Amino acid sequence: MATAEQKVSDEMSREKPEHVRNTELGKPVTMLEAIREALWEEMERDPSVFVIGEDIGAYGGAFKVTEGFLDFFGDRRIIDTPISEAGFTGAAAGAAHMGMRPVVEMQFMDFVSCAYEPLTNYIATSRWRGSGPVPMVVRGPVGGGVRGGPFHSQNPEAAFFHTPGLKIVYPSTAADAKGLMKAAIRDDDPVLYFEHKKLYRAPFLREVLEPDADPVPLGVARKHREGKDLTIVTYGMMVHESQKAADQLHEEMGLDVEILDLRTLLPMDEDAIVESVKKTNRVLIVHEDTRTGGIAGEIAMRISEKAFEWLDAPVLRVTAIDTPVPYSPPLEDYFLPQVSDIVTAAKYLAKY
Amino acid sequence: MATAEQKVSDEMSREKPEHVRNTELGKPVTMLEAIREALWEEMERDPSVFVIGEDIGAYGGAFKVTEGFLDFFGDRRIIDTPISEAGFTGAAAGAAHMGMRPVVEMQFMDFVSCAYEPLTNYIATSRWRGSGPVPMVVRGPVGGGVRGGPFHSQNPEAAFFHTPGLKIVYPSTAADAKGLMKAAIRDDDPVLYFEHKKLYRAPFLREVLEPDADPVPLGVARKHREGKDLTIVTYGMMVHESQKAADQLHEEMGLDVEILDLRTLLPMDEDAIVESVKKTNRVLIVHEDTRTGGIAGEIAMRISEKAFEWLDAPVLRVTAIDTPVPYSPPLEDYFLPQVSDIVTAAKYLAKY
Amino acid sequence: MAETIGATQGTIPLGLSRDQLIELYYHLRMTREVEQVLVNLYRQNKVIGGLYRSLGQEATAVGSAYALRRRSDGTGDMIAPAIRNLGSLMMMGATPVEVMRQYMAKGDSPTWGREQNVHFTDYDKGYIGLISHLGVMIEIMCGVAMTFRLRGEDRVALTWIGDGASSTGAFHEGFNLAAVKRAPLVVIVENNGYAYSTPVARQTAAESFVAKAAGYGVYGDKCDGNDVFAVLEMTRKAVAHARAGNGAALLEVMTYRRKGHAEHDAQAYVPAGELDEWVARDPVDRYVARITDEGWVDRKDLDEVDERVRREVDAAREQAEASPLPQAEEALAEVYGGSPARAPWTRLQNPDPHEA
Amino acid sequence: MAETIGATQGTIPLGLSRDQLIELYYHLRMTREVEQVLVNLYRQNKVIGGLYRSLGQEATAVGSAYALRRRSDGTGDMIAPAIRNLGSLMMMGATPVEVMRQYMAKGDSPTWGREQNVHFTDYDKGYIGLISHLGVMIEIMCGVAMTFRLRGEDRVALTWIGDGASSTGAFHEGFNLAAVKRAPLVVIVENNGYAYSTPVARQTAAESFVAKAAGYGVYGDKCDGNDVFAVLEMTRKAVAHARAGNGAALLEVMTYRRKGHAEHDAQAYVPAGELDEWVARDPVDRYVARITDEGWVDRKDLDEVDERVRREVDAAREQAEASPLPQAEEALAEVYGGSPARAPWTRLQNPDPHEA
Ligand SMILES: Cc1ncc(C[n+]2csc(CCOP(=O)(O)OP(=O)(O)O)c2C)c(N)n1
Ligand SMILES: Cc1ncc(C[n+]2csc(CCOP(=O)(O)OP(=O)(O)O)c2C)c(N)n1
Ligand SMILES: [Mg+2]
Ligand SMILES: [Mg+2]
Repeated sequence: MATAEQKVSDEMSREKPEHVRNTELGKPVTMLEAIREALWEEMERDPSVFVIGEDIGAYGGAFKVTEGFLDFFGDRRIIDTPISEAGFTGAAAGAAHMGMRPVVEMQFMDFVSCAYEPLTNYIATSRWRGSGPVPMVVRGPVGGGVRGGPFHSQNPEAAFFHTPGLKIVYPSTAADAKGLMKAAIRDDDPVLYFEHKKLYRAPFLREVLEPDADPVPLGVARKHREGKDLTIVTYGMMVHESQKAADQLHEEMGLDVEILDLRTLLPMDEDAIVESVKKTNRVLIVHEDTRTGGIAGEIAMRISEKAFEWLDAPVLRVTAIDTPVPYSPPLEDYFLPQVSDIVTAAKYLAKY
Repeated sequence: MATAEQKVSDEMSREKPEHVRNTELGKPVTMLEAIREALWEEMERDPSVFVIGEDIGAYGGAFKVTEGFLDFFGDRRIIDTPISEAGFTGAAAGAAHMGMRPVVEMQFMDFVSCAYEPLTNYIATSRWRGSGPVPMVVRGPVGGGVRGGPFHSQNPEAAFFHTPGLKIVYPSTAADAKGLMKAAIRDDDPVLYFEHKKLYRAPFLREVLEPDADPVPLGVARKHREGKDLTIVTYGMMVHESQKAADQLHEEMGLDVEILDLRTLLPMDEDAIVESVKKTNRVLIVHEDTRTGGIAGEIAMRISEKAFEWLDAPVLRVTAIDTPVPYSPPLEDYFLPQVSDIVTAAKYLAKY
Repeated sequence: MAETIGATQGTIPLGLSRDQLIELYYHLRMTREVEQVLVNLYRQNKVIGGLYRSLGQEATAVGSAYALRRRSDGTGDMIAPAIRNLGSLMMMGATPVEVMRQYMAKGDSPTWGREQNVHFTDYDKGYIGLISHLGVMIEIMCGVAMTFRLRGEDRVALTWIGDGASSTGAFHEGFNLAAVKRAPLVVIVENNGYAYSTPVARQTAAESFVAKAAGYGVYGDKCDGNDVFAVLEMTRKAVAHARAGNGAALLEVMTYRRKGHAEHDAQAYVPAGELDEWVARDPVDRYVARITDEGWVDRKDLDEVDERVRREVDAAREQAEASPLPQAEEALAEVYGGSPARAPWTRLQNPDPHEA
Repeated sequence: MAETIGATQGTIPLGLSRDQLIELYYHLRMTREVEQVLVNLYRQNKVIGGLYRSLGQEATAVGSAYALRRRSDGTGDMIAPAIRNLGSLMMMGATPVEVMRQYMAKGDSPTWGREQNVHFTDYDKGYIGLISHLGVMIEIMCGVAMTFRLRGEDRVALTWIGDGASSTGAFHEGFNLAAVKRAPLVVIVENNGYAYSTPVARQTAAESFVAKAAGYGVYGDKCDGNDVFAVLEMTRKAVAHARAGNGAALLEVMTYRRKGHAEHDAQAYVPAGELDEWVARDPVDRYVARITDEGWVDRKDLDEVDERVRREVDAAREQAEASPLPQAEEALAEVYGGSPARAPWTRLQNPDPHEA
């Protein structure tokens, strides 16, 4: 068998396909394309990176993120699996022990629940137990609004947010998606990386990226909108819904909303949150996930611990309602937090 | 084969063993005995109740909760299983569909992580999906302080707290353990029932119970200690640590601490919390679980939403540190929240 | 009354009557027609989300369910259909209009628009709706079957699992439990060549799925899944075995998924020629050829069935299309018994977080 | 140099030398002695938590690991021991003092007191510590073996699974993946009669565990787990098979758990007489009888080993007992790379929640 080194040089002799060269060519990319480019570039850079999951080879993955990868990187680095999320997630950890940097694709992140046991028990604790770091990424599509029903629409961050040892990334822009994916792959800790399927190909997210942009460091929030009157702490799809709300609030009442995009949920950038709260004195947390037990709680708790004195109003939240994600459009639209909810909550806080 | 009805009458002809007759005889019971009595009495009362799990038959379960049950109820109602937590949890749901009321024993609740997928996806959503209610209880030992190491000491409430459709019970006294178990078994929704292994046989919890006590309703907190200066919201083992802290605080500085024992974590008795906060204006949340993403966050969030105006101080929390549960005594003691931590936090709040 | 023909060469196999042959044909044809209507609705963007086909697998779906004791009062056998078992579901009594309403996310669908496609339940008729997570229904149906055994009822639970889903831990845990408890659970592995894009050779190294039966210590059998008679016979034997108290069974049918994983799948991964081979083995054509060639049923009897199916399907389509979508507030449906979900405080007449 | 005796009747089997026989004996004896010391420490309340014995299973642990390529530089084969594989762990190079420190939760144990018993790792020596959740190590070792194959290294991964743990979904998912990827993974099912109190007949309906091999499409074999030679031979063949690139293997050993699940277990569920039967088949006694009866090794050579083992074990015990417990603040150990856990704000010099 060829060694990893030989294989890499074989690959390099082949032509890089057009659809992963957008940034090289100065063309704008969608979030999906940004993720694809990040994976490709990391695989080129580091022969220990490989991708494993269901239907990622010839089919290129359910959302085509790894389209074209099999031909270029071969089936030792683009590994199709049986339907066994726990099996291949655990196997990825074993490979990581041996010096590899696996990227695990969940066909839908809803199915990461099948790998809950190895992730929270084995993988998250490995370093601490003295079995060494487990550099691996578990990535896949999350989120609702696409009529996917209760099992193809989940936001599973809260399930893992409670586990010391895991990191959770949830980007909202193409640039962040690329930079955070690179950072996640290079990170020595296991990272769950959530990709909102409604943002994958959203035209408004298309942007031209810097060809040699640095990875975006994990654990650092991004100020999506600068403001002084009210802070919205959010992430993922809701960054953009908050942006719409902020524009409307500005227009309607001149309110100057600051939007903090957490980007990394765990570890959480509490310094950025606290700093913004100290400036605006009013906080609204917005997440697409359901209400009870969602991560808004932790954010509110930390604000209480670290910035209570600066609060001029209660910390409030806008979230989905406490049910599974319904399938039918009127139900799902009711279920999901809407721009109007954000506007209403912000107005309440502004007037408080 | 005998029908369920026949079987019940067969059983009634046999003698009920001594060790489940403590309450009948007016003798005090430990929390473990209270749980055992509740199971026994519910099995006697309702032929659709059965227990399923590992080593619960001849062995009587790892903690002997079902000791003596096999002989009396037979192996159709005390069902030993292969090691397959997902398998028998899912099977219990199937049985519940057919009109049964299964009680699933996890040998240690740490292993409920293996059943995360069926619990959060299938079982929690069944009623909502139109597949009918799933009356079942998943019970087992939780908690640290017994040198059990990272995989026999977990408090897994936060993992399930986020799932609409599940209920979570976590008693702290023998009377509640019995009454809540009865309510959990009779409830039509799936209930996770956590039993702190350090409280199982704790002598100070021994109490004489009312023979015909009603079930303790789910979703209703209990005032463990009445006070006016500060509210501690807590549950499980930490109720008793908080009690010690409260006694010390009273002695040292005359502080009058109110302790609210949640008993049911989901649904949470927010009315009781809010009412207490409105009285004391200061809240400390204490849980044995780790910090980030623990359920303190949700409690703080709800207080912010519903009682912010009444707060004279930030909502604070005392919890375990953010690591797996360490095995060695000095490490575990450092890891766990201690009475002194509660005292320190309460003093801080009192002086705020 | 149905006339049953004696057991001489050329007679109808399995003791079936002419009426039963027509009944089977009705179900095969109905499955195909309902799917054809769904394809049309899908192309008109009236289906919400994905459309999953069972084209080429109808004999498996229909033949296996036909082996069951079907009742409408909750005392018969129970199934949990997989995604390619539309025919089984309708065999048990689900109606075309229910299926169409499900696919169109209508408010009067069996799940009130909350869930999709064949994910719906009727305990009286004897079916439990699956969830998407593959494998879990084996665990659920294990519990159903265990209950039958524990209560001394001579009912049987039947479910199907894809070649792909057989790789899940849920399959293993659920089936092993059923095996060791001698529960009356019959599981049919639908070996249809693919799991999404993944061919069977990348799903298992085993020569067959029925080779797993010995590893679980259960009854095993395998047959041509495109032959209604073979599927019916194999399933009947296994069901009888289970019903008699002899425990679980693992069956395998060899069939083929002629359409992609779902309607959007272009099947680029399928080798050239493979589809044609399986078109030639079409289970409905084969069945029709057999029963007409043998002279058991006249072509015109089948034409009548076709006519009837078309009428029923058209009526169902009309009804389903006329059905309303659910009202938005129905999203607050009960997750817990007796208590609806809470409405967002931001949507109250007087928005107030104290009501959150 | 070791003298190897030719392949005539009465000669040492498997091409083993006299020195190798003594080496095997050393490991059998060492396993037993270390456990005996642990029992004493347990009775003195110096063991923290449970004590898990492998009494009667030493031949399985020692014989199987002896089939591996053992290195101390991270280039050899890899194992993940199960709870009854103390002998395998020490065969790979773990030392008695490390094991004792683990059991006594000492600060200088391989896990610094964070984890228990045989739950510890040394990649250079070639072992990965298990976690309690049964089955997951099959997934992990599958990934280890896949990596060997993907990188073209001729290394092998070996792990064991209890009769009980074979029922987990993790076993199924991990092993099927290894099988289909032809990863060099050898899994030995330790059929020792019980899983905690549950007898094998309530764990599976299958006649044997090796019957599962065909269901996964892999090499299978079975042997007497109390016969060192049989275990070694069977494992060697499977390891050679895997090393040659022919894929995974599922082996079964028939052995018996002579002690309870853990030291606290009174084994009331064990039928009368069963234990005695297995005492008569003690693997160490059998091995000693064989090698001395055949005249391959003198009793006095073994006495020397006994002496050496006792010395080493005593020294280890002394060292381990003298080891300190960890410092409380070491609880703040790194869960993430580069950052220790945060200390509770209530324990700061000046308690302040802003520092929480
Ligand atoms: C646990 C889980 N993982 C992944 C998926 C996504 N998925 C849905 S269907 C499917 C393929 C199923 O193949 P198979 O079991 O062979 O059934 P078929 O579609 O061929 O009938 C996959 C991967 C899922 N639903 N559940
Ligand atoms: C997933 C899981 N469930 C339950 C347990 C509790 N448990 C620990 S060991 C054991 C029995 C194991 O039996 P077996 O696999 O046969 O191994 P043996 O102890 O006989 O070597 C059980 C049930 C566990 N560790 N993990
Ligand atoms: Mg298939
Ligand atoms: Mg065993």
